Amino acid sequence: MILDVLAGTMMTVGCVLAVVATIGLQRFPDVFARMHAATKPATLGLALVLLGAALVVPDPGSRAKLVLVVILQTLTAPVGSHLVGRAAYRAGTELSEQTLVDELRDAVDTTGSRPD
Amino acid sequence: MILLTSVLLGLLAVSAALCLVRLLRGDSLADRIVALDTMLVVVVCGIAIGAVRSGSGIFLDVMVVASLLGFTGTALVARFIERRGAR
Amino acid sequence: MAVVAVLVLHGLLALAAGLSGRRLGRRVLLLVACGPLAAVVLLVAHALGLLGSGALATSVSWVPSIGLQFDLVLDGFGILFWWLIAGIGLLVMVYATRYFAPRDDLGLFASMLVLFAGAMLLLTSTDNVLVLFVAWELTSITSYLLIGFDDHRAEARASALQALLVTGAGGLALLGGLLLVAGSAGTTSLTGILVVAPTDPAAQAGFALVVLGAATKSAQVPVHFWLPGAMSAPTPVSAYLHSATMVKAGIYVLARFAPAIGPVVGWWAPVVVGLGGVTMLLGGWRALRATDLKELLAYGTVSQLGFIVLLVGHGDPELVHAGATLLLAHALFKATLFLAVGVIDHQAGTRDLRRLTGIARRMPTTALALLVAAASMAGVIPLFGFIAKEAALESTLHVGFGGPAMTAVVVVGSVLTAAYALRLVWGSLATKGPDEVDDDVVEPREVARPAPGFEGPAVVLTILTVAFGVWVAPADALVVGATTALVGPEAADIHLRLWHGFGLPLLLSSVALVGGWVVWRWPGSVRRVAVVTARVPDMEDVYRGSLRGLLAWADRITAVVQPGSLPLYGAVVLSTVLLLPGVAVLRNLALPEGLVVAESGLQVAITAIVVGAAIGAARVRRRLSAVLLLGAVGYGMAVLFVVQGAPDLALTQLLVETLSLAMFVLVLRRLPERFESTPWRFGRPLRVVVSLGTGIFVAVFTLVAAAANRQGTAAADFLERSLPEGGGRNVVNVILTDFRALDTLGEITVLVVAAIGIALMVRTPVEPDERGEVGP
Amino acid sequence: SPRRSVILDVVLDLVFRTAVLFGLFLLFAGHNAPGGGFVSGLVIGTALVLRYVAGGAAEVDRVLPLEEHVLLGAGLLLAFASGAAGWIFGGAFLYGAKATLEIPVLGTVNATSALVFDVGVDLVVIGLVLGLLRSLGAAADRDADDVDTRRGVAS
Repeated sequence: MILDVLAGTMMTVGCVLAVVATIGLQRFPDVFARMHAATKPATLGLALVLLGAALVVPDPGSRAKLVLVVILQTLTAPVGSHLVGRAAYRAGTELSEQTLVDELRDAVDTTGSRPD
Repeated sequence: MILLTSVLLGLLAVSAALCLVRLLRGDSLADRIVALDTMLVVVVCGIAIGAVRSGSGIFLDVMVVASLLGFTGTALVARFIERRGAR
Repeated sequence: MAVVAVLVLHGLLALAAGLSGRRLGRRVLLLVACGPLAAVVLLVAHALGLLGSGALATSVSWVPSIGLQFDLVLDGFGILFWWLIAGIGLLVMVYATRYFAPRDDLGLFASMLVLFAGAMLLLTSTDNVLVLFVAWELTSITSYLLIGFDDHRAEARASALQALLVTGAGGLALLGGLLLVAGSAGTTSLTGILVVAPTDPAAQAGFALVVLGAATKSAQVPVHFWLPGAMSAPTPVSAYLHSATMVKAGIYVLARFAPAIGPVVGWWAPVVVGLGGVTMLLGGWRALRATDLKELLAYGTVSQLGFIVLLVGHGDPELVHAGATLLLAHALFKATLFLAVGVIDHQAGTRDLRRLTGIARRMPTTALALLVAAASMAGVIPLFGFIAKEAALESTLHVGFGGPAMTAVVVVGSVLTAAYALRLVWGSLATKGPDEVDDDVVEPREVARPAPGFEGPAVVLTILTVAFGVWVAPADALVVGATTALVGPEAADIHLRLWHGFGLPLLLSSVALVGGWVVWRWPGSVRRVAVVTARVPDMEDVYRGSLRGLLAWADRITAVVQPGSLPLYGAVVLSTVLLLPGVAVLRNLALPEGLVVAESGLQVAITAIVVGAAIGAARVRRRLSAVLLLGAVGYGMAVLFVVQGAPDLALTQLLVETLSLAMFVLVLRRLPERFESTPWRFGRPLRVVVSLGTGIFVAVFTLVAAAANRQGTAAADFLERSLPEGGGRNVVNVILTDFRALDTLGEITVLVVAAIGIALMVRTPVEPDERGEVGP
Repeated sequence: SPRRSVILDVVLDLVFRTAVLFGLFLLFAGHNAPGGGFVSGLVIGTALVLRYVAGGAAEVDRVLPLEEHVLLGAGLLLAFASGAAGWIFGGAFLYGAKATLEIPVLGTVNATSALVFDVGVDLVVIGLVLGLLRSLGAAADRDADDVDTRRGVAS
């Protein structure tokens, strides 16, 4: 019974996180902030939900798959957003005016295809 | 447990809808690929909750593939944006 | 069984010659000569009665389901043709070894020649109408290849194509006719059809098509023009195909049908006889003006073919008898003439009678052969040609209806024949005065004497012409056998005689000869007739004009139908889908009862997202955004499959969606980023209408199709058998790889072909067009 | 080259192997659980796409040096062979046969001839994806590179 309660709470927190993140997706000003919001459910949210499910799911095969996905996702999600961020910056997406400092400006040559 | 999973699935459906809004509105390509990726994450969570709800694990294979594909899709489009520019 | 063996031998020889052509050089022609030789041996054995009765009739079923029986029945008429095909084939092949200078593609020539001989032998021995058509087409194809053998000469290629188009079209007509007739008669066996002799409208149309087909093959007016054109073929081909055998295939078919169909189908006799008569006159007339010896002979052949069609097409036993005799006589003297002219052309280097003089002294044997053959053609006494002409004249006199007209045509035709025979003899052999010859004349001493082997075949044929004239018995037996095979036993008492006594026929023959001499000596006398025939349009120009018109018309249509705009193609395809199946679905709209809209809230949510993404994909300006939205639609579908409980389908959908996303990205790199706006004002609304319509149609169609399934789904059965027989609980995979493995086999073959196709399409080098942009 | 991301390469090594392994799992589990030749081929194909994304055509060639038509041919041949075998032994083309094998490590395994057919399908699908990558990817790259160089853009 304890397991059910624990799993339930974990899954709920995960889903709430997902919803909050997608709301963030709407409100944040530029790509990079939105990406920051988007990766939260991809790693933490997903891990919570899946591990919660793993507690409750009966057969070992399923449990193994759930854990596998958690591991895979925690590995690949950050890389994915890293790639998107890098590409977006190199492609010259404007940062929103609320940005205080852009440390990357001199480090990365965005001459490649910056729209001049 | 059944009630809880139904509520959670509802929540996920809402977040998927929000992702769709970003997908439709997103002015730059990067926004759109992020939205699509998040959608896939929601799908993975949905399948997990579905498995809990139905008690059968046959859909978990689909979940594993979905998570793998999310990453591939993102990497693909990212490579495309870099070359083409995501104005 | 022997007949089949001979035919198969021809096939094997064709293969062997094709392969060994290079090594054997000119001897390859001797190799292929074994085919006709075997046929001759068979015929001699039959003539001497050595063969059992069954030897000449066999039946092998080739494709029983469509009545394609491979039954061969070699009757009297078939035997006559076999003698022609095999005998003259043998001589032509021997002749060809001398005619050709050593060249390495002789193997191909030899294999085509023996393939042709085999096809003709098959054509004249098969009793099945469909096999007859197959042989007919084979002769057209081999004739095309043989005419165009010197393919470096554009003129040879053009006339080969012309021959193929005309005889090919004729072949189509023949096929149509034969199918119609076989359909009405209920059997594909030729003898069966003749016994039933159907006369319903379909059969009548069938017979008309058969006559058209035969007319093209036997070069009857107005489709005769391909034969003079075919003279650009090497002389052995002209001698064999375009005088003795191939052009007689049409006559073979007409002769087979005439006796049974003539009396039953009213228009048959007048049409066929009329066709023959006109061809005879026009052919003879055009021959008078020809300056190239082979062209003269070609028009002569057209005229003689008309004469035979006139005799054979009527169906009256006596006429058929005379026709068969002329068939044999013509083959003998016309082949000799071609061979002789071939020798002259080979030695003197030209066929133009204005440049030839004093040939007779340079090659006496060939000259003699040519003289005798021409005499036989003109119908000079003791030669076989005379007997044929006498028999023809006598039989036309006995014909009741239309007899006198036929006799008149034959006499005038004979006058023309005699005239162009004299023109041929004078043109090719005589020693002419300076005014009668062009300035670039070939001096007699420049003409080398031909090797003995070269003149041999022509001499052999001439000996036959003379021998059959004097000693009629063997020829008579052959012709009587042929006539009885066609008309029936009552024709057995009609016999050939050299001397018919001083009756009307003899008078008419001599009138024809004298008339011929007059026409040749004083051409002025026929000036008025020339004015009439000048107005007859030359069919060759009609043919060229229609070909040019066809090509121009085709270009215009392609320009309209394929302007190169992809959206237009899409619109055309989709609107066709809307019109044809769409209307059909609307007409019998049977929606399933108890239509469940949605089983759970989740489905509604997911469907909403899918629809939203789809609308987004249609509206968005950027190509890749549209692709991403499509990706959302695909993933939504996968989730729907999961909710419906189909894991395999969901897996496949997800994977295919991602891969297509990948392919889109790979391709879109090369394309402009945004969709072009449609220049045409109605472009956008038209697209909306067409796509909306298609969407609705697909939805409705799926519902109707599902409702129309009456026999219940096969699923239950498969589910049950999945574990015990298939050895697996996953019924989808068991079906894919076990129960319906053949379908999967087909599908993966399609995948392989698709992969190869794409690879080829993309890797063919694309030159960037003027904007430097590599085309899509 | 400046365009390769080190992070991606590191993670990729891990993910690629997992994906291929999972693909094979799907293939063998296919008869009783969701999976099968077609899906397994697609999963491994996706893994190849990942490789292409990371390091372009050269990377794909390094990982899978085979020409795509070899894979296609082998797959088709295998499928036909399993069909023909069914014909020779079982009497009908594509006739399925079942066998219960005792494999030391894995214990009792009941294998079916359909598995051979499935492997054939798998190879064909992988070949197709490889072919697409090679033609749409590599060939287009070459065109793109020479077009870019002609227009003076440092790609």
